[in-house]
Amino acid sequence: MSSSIIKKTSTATGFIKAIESGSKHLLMKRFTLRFPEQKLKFVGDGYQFDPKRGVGIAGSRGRHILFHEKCTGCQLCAITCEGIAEAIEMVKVNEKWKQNKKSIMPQIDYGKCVFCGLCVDACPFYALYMTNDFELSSFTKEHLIYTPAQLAVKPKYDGTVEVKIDERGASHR
Amino acid sequence: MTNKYSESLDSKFKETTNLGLEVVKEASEDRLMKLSVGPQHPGSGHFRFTIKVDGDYIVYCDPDPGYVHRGEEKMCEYRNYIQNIPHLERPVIHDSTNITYSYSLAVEELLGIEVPRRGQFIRAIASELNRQVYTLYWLAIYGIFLGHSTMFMWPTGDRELFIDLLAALTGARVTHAFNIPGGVRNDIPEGFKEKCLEYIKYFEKRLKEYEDIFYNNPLFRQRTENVGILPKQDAIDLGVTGSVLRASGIPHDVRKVEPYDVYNEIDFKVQYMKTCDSFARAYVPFLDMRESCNITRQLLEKMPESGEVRVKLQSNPKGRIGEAYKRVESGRGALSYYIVSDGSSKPYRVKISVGSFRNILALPHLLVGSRLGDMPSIYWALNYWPVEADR
Amino acid sequence: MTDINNDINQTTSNLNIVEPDLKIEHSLYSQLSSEFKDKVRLVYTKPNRIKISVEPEHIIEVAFFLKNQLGLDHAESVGGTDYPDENVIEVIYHLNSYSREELAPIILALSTKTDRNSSYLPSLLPVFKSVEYHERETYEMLGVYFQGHPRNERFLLPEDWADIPPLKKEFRIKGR
Amino acid sequence: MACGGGQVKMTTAPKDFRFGSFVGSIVWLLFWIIVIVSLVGLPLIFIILFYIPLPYSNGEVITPYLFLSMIVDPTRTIPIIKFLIHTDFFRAAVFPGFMYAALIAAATIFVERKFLAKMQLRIGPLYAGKIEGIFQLMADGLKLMSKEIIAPSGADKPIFWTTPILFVATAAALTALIPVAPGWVVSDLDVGLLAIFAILGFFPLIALLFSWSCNSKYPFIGGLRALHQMIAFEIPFILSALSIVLLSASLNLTDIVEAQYAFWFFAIAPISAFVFYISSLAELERVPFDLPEAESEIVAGWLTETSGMIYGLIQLGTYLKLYVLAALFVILFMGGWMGPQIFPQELIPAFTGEKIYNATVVNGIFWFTIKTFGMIMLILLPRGINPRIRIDILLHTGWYKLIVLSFINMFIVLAMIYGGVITPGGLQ
Amino acid sequence: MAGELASEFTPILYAFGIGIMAGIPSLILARLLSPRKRYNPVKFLPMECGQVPTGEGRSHFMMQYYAYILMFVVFDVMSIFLYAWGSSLLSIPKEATLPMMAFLAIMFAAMAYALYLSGRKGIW
Repeated sequence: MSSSIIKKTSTATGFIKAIESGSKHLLMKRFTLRFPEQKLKFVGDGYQFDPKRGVGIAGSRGRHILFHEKCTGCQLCAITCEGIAEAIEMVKVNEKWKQNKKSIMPQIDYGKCVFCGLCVDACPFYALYMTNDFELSSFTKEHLIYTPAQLAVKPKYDGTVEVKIDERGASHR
Repeated sequence: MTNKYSESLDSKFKETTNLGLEVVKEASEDRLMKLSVGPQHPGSGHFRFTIKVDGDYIVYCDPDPGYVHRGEEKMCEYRNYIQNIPHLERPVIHDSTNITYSYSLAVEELLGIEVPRRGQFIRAIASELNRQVYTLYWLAIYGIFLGHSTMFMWPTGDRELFIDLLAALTGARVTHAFNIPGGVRNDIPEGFKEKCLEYIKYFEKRLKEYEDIFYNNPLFRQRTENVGILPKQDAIDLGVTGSVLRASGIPHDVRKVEPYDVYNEIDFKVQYMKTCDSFARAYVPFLDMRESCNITRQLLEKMPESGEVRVKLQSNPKGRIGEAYKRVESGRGALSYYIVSDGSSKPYRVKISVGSFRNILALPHLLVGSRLGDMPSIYWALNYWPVEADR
Repeated sequence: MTDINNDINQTTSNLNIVEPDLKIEHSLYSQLSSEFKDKVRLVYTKPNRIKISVEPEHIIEVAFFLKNQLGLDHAESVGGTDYPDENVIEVIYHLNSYSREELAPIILALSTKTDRNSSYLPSLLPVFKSVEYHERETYEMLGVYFQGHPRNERFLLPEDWADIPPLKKEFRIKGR
Repeated sequence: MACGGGQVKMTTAPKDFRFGSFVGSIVWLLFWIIVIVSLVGLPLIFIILFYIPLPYSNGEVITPYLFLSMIVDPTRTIPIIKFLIHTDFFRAAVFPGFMYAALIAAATIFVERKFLAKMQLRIGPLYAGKIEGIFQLMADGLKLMSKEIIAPSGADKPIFWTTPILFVATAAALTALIPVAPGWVVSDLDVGLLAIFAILGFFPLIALLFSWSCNSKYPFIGGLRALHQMIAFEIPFILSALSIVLLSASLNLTDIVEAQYAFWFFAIAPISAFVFYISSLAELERVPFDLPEAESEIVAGWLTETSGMIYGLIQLGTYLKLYVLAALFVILFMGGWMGPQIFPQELIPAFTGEKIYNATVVNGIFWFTIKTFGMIMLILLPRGINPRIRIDILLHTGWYKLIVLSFINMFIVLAMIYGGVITPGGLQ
Repeated sequence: MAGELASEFTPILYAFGIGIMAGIPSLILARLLSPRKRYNPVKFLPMECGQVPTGEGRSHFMMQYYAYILMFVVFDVMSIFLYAWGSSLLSIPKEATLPMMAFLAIMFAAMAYALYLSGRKGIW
């Protein structure tokens, strides 16, 4: 397998090739994603789970969205999270749903969440999905705790930028 | 192990330890300067090794990992088989698919389940893409360790391509939590295959540029060739693995010697070099990346068009009493899990044997006798990820 | 002992055994049992895996035999498991071979047991250089003192670790 | 129940923020500025106005009061400007000297960042300043200014504080020797070239002093490396300029430029130019010769213990040095300010008569700046494409290869002179 | 070449002074602007990669390249001698080059031997 050993070039050729390769890139497109101005386009609407088939649906794993009309307060998400991040806590809500006798719903602490999405896998009632929104930073820790009401809001995420490849190299557009 | 430095030294200053290392005795201690490399050193990572230098030569080296010890093995005993996955990938988040791969294999053996064929292919694809991500990151740091800032930026930029692919596939950019006992979490999204093929084609073009500016650069050659030679027999004795082993002339790749999942259907070559020096250790991962492109292409072609990707598990699976030892080839070499089950839903004992921990054993043997300036090129060529070694 | 510098691509592709054919594993054990009789106890054989159990006093000679006669030249991992019910700590060396290509897929698990309260085991460092750090790790994680190992000292844990070895079962994670 | 509260972006200030203390710090700052201005600035202005002899203008000696009146009438300021720009102080401080060099250094830093970023397919500074982060350097300067300076315990405090200033001052002294246009040089010495080499020799000494004063190991090794680098490259550096001295038979930099009126010495001494270029890279501690600051080996080398403005000053000195060496290359090999006359004789009629606008001088400055900048780019280039070299290879390169190369070119030049192809002092 | 006057060097001193004038105020200003918190003595320890420093910072330290330093002391002077010759090449007769060549030859031989010795790391 001597093909795996590259040929040793002479010193001058090596330098010239390196300079050529470097200066060639002065003409190529910049690759950087200018984040706050540009946002990446993600696949789908977010990570979802199909309990019947037992398979997830591809999508990015950002902040959760909670469907109040489906949540039964079964605590399966909290039990799953207990061994992983302990981010989910079941809290009392002031809402009355007929499928949710105990009136408890998950409240997620994004200071602890690792975005593994196993809580979505665990939910047997399609009540917990994940969305594309990943910009969750805040100045205080308290603001990272999302109550069930906050989780019910569908975030807006308008990422449009993708990697495009042409003869002048790859760039984010 | 002898070297140029110790040959030049008077024998009364020399001493061979019972580990086979030739170090300088206390008698000449006043010549030596003790340097601590790490944990806050730009050239160490979360890792520390104490070196003693005599002028420009390193005469003593003592690695001291443990600065990011997470106690993964202990944590595993408190969580069930599924819950273990998100935290098991933390030791090496750049290679998170591979580190959960062998865990999944071992748990599958304990649970007695078989992964559907399409699931095996998706696993292998994710594993190969993640190997690229890891190797590019490694290469970027190797570049900046040698003072080559362009080689830091290019791989980190190109790594983004594979991160995008993995994000499309798994939903997360770095910590995927994708492999799960019984298959993978979700199916391949639409348009993934075309995108993947396009990116790989572009990436193979980029690899040529890497060769021009980095691997064929005479200064890089000067700095790495004939530096830190780990002969074949030493490599075998020290039990190093992965690219370090293959750079010492032993074509050992777990994908080849003990093919798991679908790797026996893939046609690929084990890349190895016989020069045993730092250059070989730096170049073998590069060849692996190239080979990985081929493997990914074949996997995408041979993958069945449809089918199950995951076995439906019960909610809290219980392993059979017994033990399993499974290994995969990760970015740093063989990564194996030894799992003992006592019949409950939690593993009784999980032992992770990682490539980094095995490779770092070679560090004192290589560093002693080499120059201070060779330290970064030897250390990082060992394909070492400090966090992984600490587990 | 064959040299594996030759291209192994062709030879290894048919090494994947679909049907469990435990020929190599059994031959390994038969060689061991003919040499050591009942000092070596077979625990299980699985495809590509074989586990044997030896008493601590015989482990060095068994290890020498494994290395020199059978060609298992390095340890992939050394780990210990704590069994408080049986009052033993089991230390397992997972051995593998680089120098014999037909043994490359095989992992031989060499296990030995020691008392839990006074854990002393002979170090395999004279046999396998590769166990140096693994044994140090086992020492601090399980408190098994390896006689003959030059550095039974702290490796991964903090310098000021004063608790019991963390992988023993009586060490509990906080809050669990 | 609050609805949709999660979508409000929390833009509150940190908890411990108090507006009163913020205002207080500004007031405190203003107080100090006023104190310094009134104690130092005002007396300085009075000294200048009353003790420095001012020139004659329109037949009368300019008094401070007349001086103030000239601000109102622009035409009457021309003699003052003319007088001022021919003082040594102005030359040393502003035009061919410090300010000019510092401006070029600032431009170099910006260009280097953008240039490297482009080569590495990224953007570089972007947000400071509206256009492409053009005020990044200013922002960095402010940041360095407001950072705490930590002198390590056990350091030799007087040396620790003075060496950065000495570093800048030595680099500034170098700028005084560079002629940028005919007649425009601060100090036109007959031994200008030697003086430059002599002053350049101070830098490793300063690095060594600083590293010694820090009482720390990594700076110490870095300082020693700086010394070794000087040892390896000083001799080829000096010898490569020797063939130019043979060609022009002078050590005066202005004379060397004048000797190149017909052709650049680069045409005769390309090997020397190459050696000079490599050696100046080493002299500047730039990649691939940044051994004294090799971050992955010895943290930051002799700059390990620098913090805040001390680091800023050393960087300023380094870039001044970069300008000087690029300018020296231009003077020795690329004909200095020589270039086609592109500026018309009368551009600004009002100033022409007073000999402020001189077409030849402006033309020389223009070409000199262009060439110097090109040279600076050439010095920046290796940073993008080369890894760091190792110290033994460095010494080997310097002693075994570069010295021989520079001698080869010297003998070629000598043979050409004695063969009658060219005469000393250029083609005559 | 005309003799140098000491006054011709004074502009260099001006420039040097301007460098100092640029350096000192910036340090003073930085000292005024920057925070100075002295509550943590560990902060002022010399850099030792996060460890408490051991041993001396300034110590006897022998680089292996001592031979080159010795060579530098000798040959740096030689190169300056060459300058004296080179700048007066016009005014000296052609025959004066011959002794210069002889000088160079001797120096080359010496340098070659010194380089050979310095290559043998063992003796340093």
